[in-house]
Amino acid sequence: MVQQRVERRARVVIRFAGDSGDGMQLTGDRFTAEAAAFGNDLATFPSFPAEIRAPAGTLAGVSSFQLHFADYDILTPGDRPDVLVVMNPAALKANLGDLPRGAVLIVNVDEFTPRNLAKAGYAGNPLEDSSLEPYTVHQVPMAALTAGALEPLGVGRKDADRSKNMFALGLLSWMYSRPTEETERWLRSKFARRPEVAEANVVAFRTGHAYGETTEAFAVTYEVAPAVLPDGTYRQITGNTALAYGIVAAGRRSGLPVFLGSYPITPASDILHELAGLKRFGVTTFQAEDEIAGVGAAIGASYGGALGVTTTSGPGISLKSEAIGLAVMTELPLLVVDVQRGGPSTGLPTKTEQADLLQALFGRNGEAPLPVVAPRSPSDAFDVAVEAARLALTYRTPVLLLSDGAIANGSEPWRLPEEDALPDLTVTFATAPNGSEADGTDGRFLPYLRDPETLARPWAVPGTPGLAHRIGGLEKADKTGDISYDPANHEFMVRVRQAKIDGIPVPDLEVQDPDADVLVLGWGSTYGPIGAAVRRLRAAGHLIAQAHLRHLNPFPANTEAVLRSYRRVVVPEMNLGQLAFLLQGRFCVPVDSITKVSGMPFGAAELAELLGPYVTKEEVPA
Amino acid sequence: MVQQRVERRARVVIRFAGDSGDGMQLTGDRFTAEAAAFGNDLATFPSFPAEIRAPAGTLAGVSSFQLHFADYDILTPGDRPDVLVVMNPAALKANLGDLPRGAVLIVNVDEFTPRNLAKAGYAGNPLEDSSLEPYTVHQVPMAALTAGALEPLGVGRKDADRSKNMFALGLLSWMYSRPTEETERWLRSKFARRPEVAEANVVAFRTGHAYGETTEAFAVTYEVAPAVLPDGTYRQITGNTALAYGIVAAGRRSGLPVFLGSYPITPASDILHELAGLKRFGVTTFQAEDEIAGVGAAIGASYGGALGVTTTSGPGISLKSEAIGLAVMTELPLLVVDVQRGGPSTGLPTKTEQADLLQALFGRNGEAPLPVVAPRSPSDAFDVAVEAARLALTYRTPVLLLSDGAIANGSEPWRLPEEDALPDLTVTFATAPNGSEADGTDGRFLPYLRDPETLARPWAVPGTPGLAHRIGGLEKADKTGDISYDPANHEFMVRVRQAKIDGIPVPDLEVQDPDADVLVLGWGSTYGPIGAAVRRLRAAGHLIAQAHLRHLNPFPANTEAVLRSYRRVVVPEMNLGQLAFLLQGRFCVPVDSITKVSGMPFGAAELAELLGPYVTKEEVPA
Amino acid sequence: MSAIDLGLPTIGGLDLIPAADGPQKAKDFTSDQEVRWCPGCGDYAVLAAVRSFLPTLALRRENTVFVSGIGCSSRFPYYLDTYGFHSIHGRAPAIATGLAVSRPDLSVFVVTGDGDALSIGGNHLIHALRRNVNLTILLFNNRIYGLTKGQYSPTSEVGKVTKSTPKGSVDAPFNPVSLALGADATFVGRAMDSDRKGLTTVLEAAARHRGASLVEIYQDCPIFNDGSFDVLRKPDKSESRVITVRHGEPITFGTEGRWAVVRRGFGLGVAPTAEVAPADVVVHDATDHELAFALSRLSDQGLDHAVFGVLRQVSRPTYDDLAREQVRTAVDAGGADLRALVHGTDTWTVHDGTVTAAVR
Amino acid sequence: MSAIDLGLPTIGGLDLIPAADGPQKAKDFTSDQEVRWCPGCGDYAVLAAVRSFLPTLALRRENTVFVSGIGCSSRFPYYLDTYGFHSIHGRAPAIATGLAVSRPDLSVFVVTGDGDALSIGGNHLIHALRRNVNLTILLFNNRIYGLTKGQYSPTSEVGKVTKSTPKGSVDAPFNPVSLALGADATFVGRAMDSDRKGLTTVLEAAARHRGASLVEIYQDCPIFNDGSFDVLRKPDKSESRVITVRHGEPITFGTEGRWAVVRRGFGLGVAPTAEVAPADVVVHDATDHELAFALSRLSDQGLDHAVFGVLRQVSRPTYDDLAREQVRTAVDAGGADLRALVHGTDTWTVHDGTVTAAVR
Ligand SMILES: Cc1ncc(C[n+]2csc(CCOP(=O)(O)OP(=O)(O)O)c2C)c(N)n1
Ligand SMILES: Cc1ncc(C[n+]2csc(CCOP(=O)(O)OP(=O)(O)O)c2C)c(N)n1
Ligand code: SF4
Ligand code: SF4
Ligand SMILES: [Mg+2]
Ligand SMILES: [Mg+2]
Repeated sequence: MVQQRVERRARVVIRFAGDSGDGMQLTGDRFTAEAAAFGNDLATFPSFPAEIRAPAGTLAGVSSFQLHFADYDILTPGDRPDVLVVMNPAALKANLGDLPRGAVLIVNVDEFTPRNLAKAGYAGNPLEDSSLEPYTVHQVPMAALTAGALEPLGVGRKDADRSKNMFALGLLSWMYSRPTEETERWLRSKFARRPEVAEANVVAFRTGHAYGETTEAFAVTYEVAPAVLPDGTYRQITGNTALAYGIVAAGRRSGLPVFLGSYPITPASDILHELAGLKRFGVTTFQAEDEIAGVGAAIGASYGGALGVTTTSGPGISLKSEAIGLAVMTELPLLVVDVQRGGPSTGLPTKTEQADLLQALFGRNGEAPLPVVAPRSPSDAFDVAVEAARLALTYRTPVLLLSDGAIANGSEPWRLPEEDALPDLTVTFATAPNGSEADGTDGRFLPYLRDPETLARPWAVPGTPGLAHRIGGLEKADKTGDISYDPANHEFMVRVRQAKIDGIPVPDLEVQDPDADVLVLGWGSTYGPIGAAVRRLRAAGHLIAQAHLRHLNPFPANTEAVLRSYRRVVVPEMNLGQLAFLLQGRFCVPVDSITKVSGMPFGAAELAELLGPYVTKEEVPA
Repeated sequence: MVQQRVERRARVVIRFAGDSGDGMQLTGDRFTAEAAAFGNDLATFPSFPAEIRAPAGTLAGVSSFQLHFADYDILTPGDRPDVLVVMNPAALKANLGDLPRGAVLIVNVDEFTPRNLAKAGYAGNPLEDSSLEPYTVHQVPMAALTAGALEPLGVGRKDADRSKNMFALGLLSWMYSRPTEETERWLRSKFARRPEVAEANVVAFRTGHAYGETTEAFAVTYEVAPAVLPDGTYRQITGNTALAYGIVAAGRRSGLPVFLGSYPITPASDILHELAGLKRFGVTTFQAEDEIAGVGAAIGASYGGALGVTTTSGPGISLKSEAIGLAVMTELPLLVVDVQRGGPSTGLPTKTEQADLLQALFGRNGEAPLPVVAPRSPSDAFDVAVEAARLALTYRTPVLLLSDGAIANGSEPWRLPEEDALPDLTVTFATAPNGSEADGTDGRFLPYLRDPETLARPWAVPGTPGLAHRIGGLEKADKTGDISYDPANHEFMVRVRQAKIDGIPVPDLEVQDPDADVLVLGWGSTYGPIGAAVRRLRAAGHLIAQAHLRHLNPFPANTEAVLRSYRRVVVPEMNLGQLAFLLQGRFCVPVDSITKVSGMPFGAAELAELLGPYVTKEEVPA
Repeated sequence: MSAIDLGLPTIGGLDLIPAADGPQKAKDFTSDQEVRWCPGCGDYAVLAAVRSFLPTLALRRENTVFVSGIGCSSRFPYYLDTYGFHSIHGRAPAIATGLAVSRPDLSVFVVTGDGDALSIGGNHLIHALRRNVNLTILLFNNRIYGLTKGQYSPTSEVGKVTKSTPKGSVDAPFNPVSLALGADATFVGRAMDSDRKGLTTVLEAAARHRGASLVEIYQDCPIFNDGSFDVLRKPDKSESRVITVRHGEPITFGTEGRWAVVRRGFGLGVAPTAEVAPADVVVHDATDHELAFALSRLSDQGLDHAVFGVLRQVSRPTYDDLAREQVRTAVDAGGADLRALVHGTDTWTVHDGTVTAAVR
Repeated sequence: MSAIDLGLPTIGGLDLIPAADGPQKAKDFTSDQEVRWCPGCGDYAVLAAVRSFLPTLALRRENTVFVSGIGCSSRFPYYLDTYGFHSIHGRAPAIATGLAVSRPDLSVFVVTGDGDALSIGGNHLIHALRRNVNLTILLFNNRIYGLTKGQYSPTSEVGKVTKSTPKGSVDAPFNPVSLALGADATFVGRAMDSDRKGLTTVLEAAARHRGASLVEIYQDCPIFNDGSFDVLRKPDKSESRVITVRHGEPITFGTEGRWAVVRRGFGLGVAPTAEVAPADVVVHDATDHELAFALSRLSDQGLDHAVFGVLRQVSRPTYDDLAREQVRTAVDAGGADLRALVHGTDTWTVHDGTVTAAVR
């Protein structure tokens, strides 16, 4: 055995890249689980190709998984990989641009055949020219080594090929001194019903590990110590799963059955999938014929006293907008989840974006206000789902929750909440009349008599004796809820619906302010990149304040005051400046926009650079 | 015959009110035609009850028609009637609140039976108590007089009852010294196929006229001289009809067949009805199964080289939003008409509102910019329809035209355009390749190669040899239009689509400025009320500037400069302040909002009062 | 009492719904809202029939819900003193599905029009039928858009002159019964607004049917489509046209059963009963899908014949029963431990800077 | 050449479309785009069949348009060197309707999936069929949502375990052929992705049919619903299941016509041909609506039998022909005078302050 050097690292970014069929997501997920179990802080960024599996070996078919893990708390999946593992030429071509000089490149050479090189659009073989000189390249015949190791088991070459991702995982596990037992246990349980497959994968994994240990190719291994995170119990979680759990928790804490009406759409479908498996929590999932039926059924369920939920992505919100307006008018609780993706139209289904903010606020006919909230990270999606449900139930209103592709599929450690620490969402249904008849006798039910504090109307569910009433989408008369064409009533009702939403008390915007005169303000999944960029700037000696909005409508009461207390407010967004526009429109305070609409999140370095001119008081682009 | 006094009046506001079955709209329309033919300037405001005919005699069933006519150019249908004609107690009850002291009230007493009074919710008979003292009341047994006059013709009481509206028309025609021959001719031609009905109506009309002339009840008749309008030929027109004609004209001027895909909805349906009758102009109307199919078919027709149009109201826009996004992405010309009504949800279908502005701008997933235009008055709808079609055809983009209920059903004199004076909308389809192959050979067609000036892409219609290509809703590669998941391409395309719309040259905002430091800025149908209010304020010696936006996106290039040149900018709107928000969001210039959301237009006096504090530099409501 | 005893499993459409405490009257189901249809509108007759048939179901009034879309007919819920939801155009079946799935203790009716159900709402309708959600759907077919003042609808006859088709419509109408049968509806019936008895019989069978029942109701709109069904009402014309079917009975109609329905190839035809051997008279079997389809084809847009009664009624598991069953089974199996869910399989604990992996 | 000569009026589906200048090959219809389906996807076979059948229509290539929705199958247009529109989910029939109505000189194909056509797009589909718009609709039925990675669809069999139905789906699927027949489709056919000959025959008849033709194509999705139609492919299993119908021919199937289709009440059944009197073997008549419906019921979700071929083909005026005819008649009648339109009947003229009424 060769004597290797062990180096300590504070943080590492690894990217696995290969063909869609190469199992890169699985490999990345498993490495993430290892890092999590080891106690590192981490953040991940899976990147899928278009929805359809492209022909093997082509650029369009490349799938990758990036993992950032560290011995301290980190905020993003990392900008550029320290280590890139590529399973074929297309993966190399698609990812090389992101690799910084000096990085480690591990290449599965077996796939670098003339045919595959051509498919990836290479004229020559990059392994044979000088193009990879800036990197530390390890050429590993992963396929051949795996096949060799599996031959004794009687596994044919084709089947062996399917395990080469475990070879890669074994090699990387060795490089980063990860414990291996858990992965072997996991493989055996994953393929419990096909032990020969489990065995083959375990062997491939061990082979990769042994390859690192025994060859002289790798002079150094690394250690990334566990991160010292706040006390608590942690797990790794993706945004879609956290969101689904948040919905389950909201059902629990409210005591209401959860009804999800949904239609599959990338990247929201996994929430449906997740909840479909949680029937034991009293969750009903209804895969509707379309988005309109999905939200319609959720409204029907809410009307019946359930927590009605509908999940979708941008195009689905467009379709649901009329029905959401109905929920505004009928003042029924409804949780609407939009996992934003690249737009407009069908756009870029597998890419991330934040361009549905203004649609969330204004995408309905007439004055149809509703609360809008957004999680900042995968684990935050849990809390925000609970908060959205709380708003919906308390104020009897549809609530729009804006997640996005980066949150949905990204993962990070989550400090687990205790159930008792979650807010109590208990709802009181109306059970008795609340008004009197014209002749003064008691016993009349007024479905639009409002709670003086919340302005919420009573929720009287069918089956309640004495409270039978009718609701609908035509303008309602104050208190009685009858149809009303009276101008003064309409004026009143439009304003009261607006006042109900505007009056929702929202926690103050908290600012992290090291005496700065520039504020960077964000919302949603830019939290990580903004935080990381701000750290860099502060590390470089600049003063910059940071705040992040969870509530986009209504804004926290101190928002305007916060905005006005800075010389400059800069809003980085993955759109053309929607929050900036919204802030200016509401408060008439000038706001600077930093925008990116490429389907990819901001990188920390990229954003630090873009923010630089503001803090250095250089001439800032107008 | 009694000797009556004749007084000259500059302007008169008459309101006819009765049960939905009483023919008030017809009566009003005919009086309007008389006023128009006489040369008065005029504006009308029909007010329908809810869509369903309510039980006869109830408040919900009251239908009214208000007409403002004058010897000078007027701007609104008038705030409060000088003369109110009521056909039953419900009509009195529903309209009395609008009547100023001293006004004339003409009552069809025959309907003031205990039963009808009860139906209208009157405890006693208002004709018998003092409640009508502030008015000059004329109690006329219209039904009985009509029946009496028709008895010799052998017309029964019930049939006679149907003609009592013509009695009212006759009486009013006499009061305002209108010529009568034309109305008689019109009645005979309208009922050409049922001469006995024509005769009955003519007799009723004459009876009403004679009643005025012969009884002593009416001491005064009035004359309203013809208005001195600019030279030209005029007709009276409603907004929906003008809009339909504008679409026909756009078809003519572009040389393209017009294809309307639409689904009926109040108050937009009449545009469909109107165009369905204009097939001779090469107009195809397709009543689709829903709004989505309506816009979908219009997109299909545009793709095939027609001028695709879709018409609807607010809830329909909500439903169409996904498909409009497709037109944004595929960059196809499309004219989308939204005749706004009271919202949210089903709202108040027969009432007017301007609350879809932000939906028009932002109601789509992703960054999906498109031009938005709005007519200011019924006749202006013609020009704005032509302009919207011009934008759609020139820039290959969907265009949203925001009309509203007041414009749609209101009418005014229209100075007729000459066809030659209309803009030339000739379109050039692509007929030849515009690019070269990768290998340099010519003959490739690039469907997303843009015109450097307009940034519009070529419009190559199926059937053109050599230009076969594919378009769709996924992000397109620059120039080739192939599907592209490339981040840099997406970034570029999002920005170029925005730049295309932002770069549309729009005529400068014109300001009528008598040296003022306050600007009142409006859009859409508030033009009339704003103009009338401004006149009042100026008449009272105040200085106030006025401007009106036809283009809501992009704004005229001088908008910001205009806004910044006033101490205060006030925006009156029939919503909760959407244009004000938009202006602040875009330009970060503080704007004051005056809002009304009652389903009714601003009155001139009401608005003058609301504007008052701004011009008098009093303390203004914050 | 169900109109047809098919010897089906005993779970009925209303079995899970609490029974009324005592007898009810039509008046009990009458709300305080003024009824607002045009004079002579067929909707009045249907309303009266529904108000008087609801008490016969003997359910607690508050456990009855009427969900409607938009249209004249969709105002229906306001006039009943039950729970009601006047929703948006075409979406009532979707909303009612969510309600029915989450609330087995409610009797859920859907009220819709030919435009609401078959134009904008066509997809939700066929999916509700296919899924067999426990809903009773009343489709008011006046062959016109009433509320929007008279455009043709997907059931209007070809050539119909309306506001939107001044030269006559050119699209072939749906046959709603055929469409429902094509969508695998388990209950399809038809009735006439003015035929209180026939309407009540079909409505009752529909309400008691477990699963989605579609009842097409021919309804007159005297304002925009006056007399559209007159040939089926006026005795001189209707007697050779109106065919009423009853499960298990030979299909004859007209005065003293003058006409009989007979087979014609794979379809059906009509012949004078006197000229037909009794064995050749078709006997109605509501469980026979192909027969029901053939019967639906007897009715055409010209109304030469129109088949009334329960055309099809079969038993098939309902979506809502099965969906609830899955949830109930899962709940009963236990394990709904939020803490366990949230923790998942791989956790680690940080305590004073020390990390302990806890993997299950 | 149409597969069935029904002696119908001679206007064919393609009659108004310019003919190609010379012979064409499959290659001519192949675009420069890389085909991106999973290895083994049934879509490849259909693409190959379409590329090679298009030249037989002998139309100018640029006068052919493929409009699709969203789904794996809806990528189809990219791979053909014709005009193509990859639109939004479920709306292709609506978009194609607008195109077909305004452009009689185009051959318009719609490509859609079971989710695209029958879930979100169900309403547009049935309306296109009812209206009989001149479209050829290829419905790729893989009984799964492929593009979104494996949720059940409205054609999935009950109990199907998918990502969204971990305990099995509980909704009864549509029978797409029954649904189309219920919607009064004038042409309904079915074929199998892998059966090049059968597929070509049905596609060609569909393209030549004037009006809306729906072709359901059973298509394998090896990734999310592998082998779903294997029982109809594997000779040992398929022989008692695959029933191919041809207009005017007795319906027998299996090796040497071992099985025959016979009447069973109002429906159909299968019997060993040897045990059936030749006169009792049902003869296919594509013009018989009730027979087509009965045939559609022979195919069930379990695939015990599946009927292929042209199940129905009848002639009925198309929406687009009639709509264009109305416009043409109006245009030909003249009077399209914009000035006259704008002026209307009542105008007045102002000249130097003097008003003259000019009423026509
Ligand atoms: C989204 C939407 N589109 C259109 C309308 C307008 N609209 C209301 S009811 C209706 C059709 C009514 O016809 P039908 O369903 O037959 O009911 P009827 O009035 O005849 O009873 C239409 C088009 C609407 N309210 N909402
Ligand atoms: C409005 C909208 N809703 C949902 C989606 C997501 N989506 C795309 S394709 C599809 C279903 C695909 O199934 P199918 O039509 O059977 O086509 P296949 O992929 O199986 O060929 C769905 C749900 C979308 N793109 N747009
Ligand atoms: S318009 Fe027709 S359907 Fe509507 S209420 Fe009047 S009569 Fe009835
Ligand atoms: S997912 Fe299925 S249908 Fe889609 S391309 Fe792959 S194999 Fe074909
Ligand atoms: Mg109707
Ligand atoms: Mg599919």
